[in-house]
Amino acid sequence: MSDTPEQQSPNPSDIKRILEAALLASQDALTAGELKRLFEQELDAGLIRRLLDELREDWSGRGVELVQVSSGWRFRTRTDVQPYLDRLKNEKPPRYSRAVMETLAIIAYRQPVTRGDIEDIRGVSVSPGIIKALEGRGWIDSVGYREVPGRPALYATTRRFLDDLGLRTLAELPPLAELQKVMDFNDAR
Amino acid sequence: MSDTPEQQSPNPSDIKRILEAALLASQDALTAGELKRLFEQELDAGLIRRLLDELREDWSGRGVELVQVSSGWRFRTRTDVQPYLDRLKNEKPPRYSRAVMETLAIIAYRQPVTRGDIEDIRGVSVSPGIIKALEGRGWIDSVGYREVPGRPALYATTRRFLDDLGLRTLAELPPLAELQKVMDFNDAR
Amino acid sequence: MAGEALTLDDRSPVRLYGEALEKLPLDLYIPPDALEVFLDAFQGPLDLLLYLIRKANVDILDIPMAPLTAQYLVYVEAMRSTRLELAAEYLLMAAMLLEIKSRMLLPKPPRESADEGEDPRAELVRRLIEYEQMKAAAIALDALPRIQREHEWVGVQVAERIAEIQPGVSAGDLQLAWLALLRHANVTRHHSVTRDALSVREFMSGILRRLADEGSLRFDQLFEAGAPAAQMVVNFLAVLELARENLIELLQIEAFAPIYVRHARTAVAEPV
Repeated sequence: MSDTPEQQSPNPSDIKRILEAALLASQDALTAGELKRLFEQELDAGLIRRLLDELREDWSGRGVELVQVSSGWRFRTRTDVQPYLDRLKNEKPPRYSRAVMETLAIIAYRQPVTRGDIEDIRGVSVSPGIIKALEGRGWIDSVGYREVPGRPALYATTRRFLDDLGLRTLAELPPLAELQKVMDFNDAR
Repeated sequence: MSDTPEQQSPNPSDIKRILEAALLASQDALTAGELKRLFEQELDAGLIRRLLDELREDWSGRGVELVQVSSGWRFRTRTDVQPYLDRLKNEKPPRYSRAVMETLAIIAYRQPVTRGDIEDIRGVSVSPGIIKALEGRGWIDSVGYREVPGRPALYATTRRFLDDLGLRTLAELPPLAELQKVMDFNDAR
Repeated sequence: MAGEALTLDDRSPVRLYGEALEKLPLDLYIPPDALEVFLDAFQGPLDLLLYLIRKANVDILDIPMAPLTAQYLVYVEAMRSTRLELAAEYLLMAAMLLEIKSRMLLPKPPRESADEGEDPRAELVRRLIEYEQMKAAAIALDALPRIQREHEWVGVQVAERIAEIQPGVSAGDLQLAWLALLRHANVTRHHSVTRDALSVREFMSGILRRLADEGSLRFDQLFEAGAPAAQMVVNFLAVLELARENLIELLQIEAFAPIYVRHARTAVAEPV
């Protein structure tokens, strides 16, 4: 109806330029729906997808890459520039203990699980600090309660967990070692 | 001393790639000193400066630009992509006060009108701030003066007002006859 | 269970229940000075058991219970002597190991029911395998490139807005505003405005705007050639209304001469 500049039909190179700027500026990953919402016009989802693939290609070889993670599309720096960026950091990223990582693995692969389930598998009690550390990182949250006495909380991994590990779905987690492999693994050590 | 890859003397194109990634990933502007600190080797400040200028050139025409601000260098979006990014915002825009809306309605339906006319209809005085806000928005302007003592300015709505409301002509404003019905209906309740 | 505390001395480095432990099979023997280091490294009894099984190089599906239990108890006693609070789960496991060991020593009943037929170690093996699987998964997870360790998210600044977000207004909002006006001031009688009148008002504003820019115009210049008749009429009504409200002045020097339209202001400022 009105005729402000952005309402004229943008051409693919304009669209790509805007997609790129939005993805570079966003604090979070942007979903396909959000990327469509940037434009007044109803754009074809296939076109946007094609331009995202082009962008990904455009950025190959640069210090930054366009990735598709669980909650959408996002730019991140490549692994090989991290040593440089680390020099500007005042604090090191947290290193998680084996206890934390094992708890995380059990939640990731067996979710939803209660603290009791985790303790059964690990054979030791799980300190509240471990659960808090993982919740604090935004990697797990409580998704409900098991209807047994005490109504223990059920934990599951979050989208952010997948995002932070560069995964789109839980199916992209490293496959669990099969029984025989577990034994081979043991034997190899 | 050690021999990790990044400690080999990087060539200018590697340096540029790292500068770009660091600036894209940083939440804040990076000073020349910080940019030097990315690299193990002591790099020539002139080289970094030259590469930053090259980067700025590389990014011209994109939706994001490299700018030098008082606190250093940073990437930021260009203002022309703002309307697109705004569509993603969930935040509700502020609302005009009743005084502003009524003033605007009177100017829209009764133009051209003086401030005195508006005050007659509203029954209260109209603060200069209201007129200024609407003028600042580009929705009304003064189209002349009424030849009475004091020569008050006559206000009318602008083309931009119609554009912003998605109207082609004032005739597309909701007719007041229907309004009357709405009011009767409301009063009846 | 609560036997003599484990003692560490030169002659007999590790003693269990008063018995020197060098009698243990060599492949299960762990030097005592390594104990303390390992205590910190183990995540729990299952972890310790897996370590011992691995060290002994035995098949997890056919665990020799007697030496494993003995070796396990060495560690448990060492733990009890140093960090009692950790021992509970380890003691529970010790009890389980001893129970499995004793059940394996029992002669098999002549007629095996389904339940009795199960290897007493089965549950332990199942747990050990599941834990081993999760241990491996934890290592694999930890090895995945992770944000803030191997990557950083990109987030460039969004340009400062030239103006802050402006309030949004729709035509409906204007309608509501007018409605509010009607409520607290009975303006309907004086200000009922029809659709047509609004068009007139729009043209009135337009004419005033043009006059403000151009000073004065010939009457015919106010009319766009070839405009629809309805528009011409509305425009003409606007001119008349402007004149009636003394907002413009129509000037004609003599009969049949061109009519000029001026802002009323101009008319006052310029003596004719």
